[in-house]
Amino acid sequence: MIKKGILLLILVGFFAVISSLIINFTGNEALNPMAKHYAENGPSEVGAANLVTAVVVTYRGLDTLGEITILFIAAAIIGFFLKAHNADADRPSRLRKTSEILETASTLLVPTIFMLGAYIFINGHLTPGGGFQGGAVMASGVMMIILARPTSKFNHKLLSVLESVSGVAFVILGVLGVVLASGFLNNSFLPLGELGSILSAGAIPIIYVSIGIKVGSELTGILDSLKEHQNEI
Amino acid sequence: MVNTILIMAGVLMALGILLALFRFILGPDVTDRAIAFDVMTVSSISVIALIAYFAGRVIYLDVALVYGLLSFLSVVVIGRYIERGL
Amino acid sequence: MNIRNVANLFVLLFLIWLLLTGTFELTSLVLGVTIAGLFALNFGKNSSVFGKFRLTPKVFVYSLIYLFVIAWEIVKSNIDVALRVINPKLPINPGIVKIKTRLKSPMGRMILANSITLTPGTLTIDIKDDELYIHWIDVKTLDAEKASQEILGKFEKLLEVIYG
Amino acid sequence: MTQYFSLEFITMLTGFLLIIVGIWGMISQKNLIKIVIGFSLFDTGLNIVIVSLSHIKNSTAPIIDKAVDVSQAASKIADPVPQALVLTSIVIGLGVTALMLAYVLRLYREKKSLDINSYTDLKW
Amino acid sequence: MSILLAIFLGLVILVLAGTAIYHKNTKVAIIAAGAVGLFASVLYILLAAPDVALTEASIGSGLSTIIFFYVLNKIRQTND
Amino acid sequence: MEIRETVGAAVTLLGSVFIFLGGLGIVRMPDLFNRIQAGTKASTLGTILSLLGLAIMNEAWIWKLLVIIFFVLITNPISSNVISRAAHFRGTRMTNKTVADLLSDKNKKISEE
Repeated sequence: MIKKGILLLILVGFFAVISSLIINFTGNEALNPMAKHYAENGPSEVGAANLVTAVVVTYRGLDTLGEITILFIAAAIIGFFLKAHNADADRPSRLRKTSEILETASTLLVPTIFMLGAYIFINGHLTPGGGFQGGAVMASGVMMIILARPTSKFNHKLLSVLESVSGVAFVILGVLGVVLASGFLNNSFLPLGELGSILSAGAIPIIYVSIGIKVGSELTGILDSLKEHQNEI
Repeated sequence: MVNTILIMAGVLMALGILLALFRFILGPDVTDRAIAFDVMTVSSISVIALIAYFAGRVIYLDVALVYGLLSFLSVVVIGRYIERGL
Repeated sequence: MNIRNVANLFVLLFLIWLLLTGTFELTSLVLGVTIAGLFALNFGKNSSVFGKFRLTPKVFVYSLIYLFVIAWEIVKSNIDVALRVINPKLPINPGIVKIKTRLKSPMGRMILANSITLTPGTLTIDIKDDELYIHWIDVKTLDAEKASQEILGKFEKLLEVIYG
Repeated sequence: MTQYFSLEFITMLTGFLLIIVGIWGMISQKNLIKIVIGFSLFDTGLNIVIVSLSHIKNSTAPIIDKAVDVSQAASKIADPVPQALVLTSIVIGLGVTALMLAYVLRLYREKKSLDINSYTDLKW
Repeated sequence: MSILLAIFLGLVILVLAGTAIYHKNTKVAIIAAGAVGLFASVLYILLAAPDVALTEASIGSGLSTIIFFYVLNKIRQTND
Repeated sequence: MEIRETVGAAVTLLGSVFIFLGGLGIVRMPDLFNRIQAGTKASTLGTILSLLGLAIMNEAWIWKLLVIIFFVLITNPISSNVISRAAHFRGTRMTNKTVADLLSDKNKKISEE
């Protein structure tokens, strides 16, 4: 009880410290200079209609590379932690069969989910979305497969090949930006095209597709390591 | 006129979500709560569409698209966990 | 490798792509054809779920009729259930009954089960061989034949034509 | 008083309260999975705070299409930089949550207990 | 109007967060945490951030729930 | 022009009424299966109607709204089916008004044999 009281006191103190921040916050009236620069010059420099994509892929592309690396390390550690225990997990267990409705529905829904993921990838520079969201949607499609057929096995080789190829492609595209244009991950070595059409924004769609495949395969890897490997009755 | 009707519709949707939240807190079992969650997601799709209308941006509908296709996965996971099929 | 299966899946996926992008720009169309073809080949080659569906004029007309029938059923029974909910006495008489279906193809059975679930008042709980177990909010009969006639009389004939 | 009745302030307050709830859950709960849930709430609250900082009064999404023209973009759109940060932060949050859950599973297999009080190996 | 909606969503989020922390049943707590993500996504749209909302929707709709339930499932299976 | 917008708004209002009734149904009904009947179905119809109303109001949005309606139509029954199957398997208590439960009779017969 005393312990909880002390904890509550700490929290109240924390809130008191940040409360002055909240009380004085009145909302922004105009963009700050850096955002203004992105808003005014982004469409002509990068050619992407979606300015968030422009920031993620080109202006702050190096951050994105770092974040993908963090995700990769997290997936690798999860695999390392849980793989060692799987050897003695193949004792027989009762697993209830999926109903026929879910199984038939999955054959209809899985291609649809993947199609939506592909749409989100490819239109990342025009509409909301892009590699991270599309990757998550594709991982959800894989999840649908393993929910409908719990015994289905992953193609691990394909997964790791996809992961490394897309990662290497991302870095190569960044280096191509250094060689052919002015800087790392500069997308203007391909023609920028007309703003708002699907073949615009230079290399952004290609870079985002590689990010998407990378994120999708990493999330799938996390799901796979957490999945229980069992036999159906 | 049109805006007034749509605001009334929004209020009714919010009330529906509130009732589902009531069942979520009350619900005696996990499955009841999963159903309440399902009702909340489906209702929030139309809330998102209303926000998109008031903002006048068609691109906001992409979020409703993802919810419409993926929100049932959460409920399926709960169901499969309960019947020991995960 | 089932050619008709892959082709049906391809048509469906390409239709979704067209509706999502909403343009007829040439590059967008080419991209859509490529992606839809890739996914249709990948997911369609090992299953035969879509194979039964063939797009003849008769099937098209029947599909339209089916859409109207189910829309009307949904609205009608929704109002029915809504009246039950508003009524202070809550006049429900629920139970789980068994009905039989003649449909064989998995897709037709799934659409049948989903139609039953979408109409309020009836809810498919399980499906075993040719028996469907239905939760019915107002049980009128326990006999399998009569219940089948009552619940899926309209759907089944149309679906038999569409999905064989 | 009227300055508090704005969208940004309300969402920021929601985010901060969610952070407080998350921290409270992390330090007061005994169950390991509840602690991870507290962490994920904390994560969501932090994201809400950052996004509420990006909102300008009466602004719309930073995407240029028929509704927003290039020439008037700078006066109408919200700040894209915090949104880009939060975008990646959500995906990373999922990875970190999965990592913490993997630790929980590993700990459970060591001691068969989800109670934080039974892990006293390093307690002084 | 949008302010009222924001207040409503904020209250719902806080109630769900309280449920997630204080409910005895772990499964319920997980579902409540998923619902927090759902309403946070609606809040992001209100704040004119559709990209963030899309990310939260695609992550929160299935993936974040399933990893919790996989771990619960493994814990249950260790006990059997 | 004005008439079409008013009609669309009216359809949206009708949809929101159904969403509200779904919320009411899920609170009032006595057991899980009846809650599914009254709750998810009504809110599905409500969502479809409100999206249709918005599609009537501006014709440029109609394609995307149709895709959302299609997705909701195929995914929502599946989640209801899975959760009700799981609840029945687990033996969720049904209300006293229940007339018959043929599925549990059959399951019992199988386990006796």
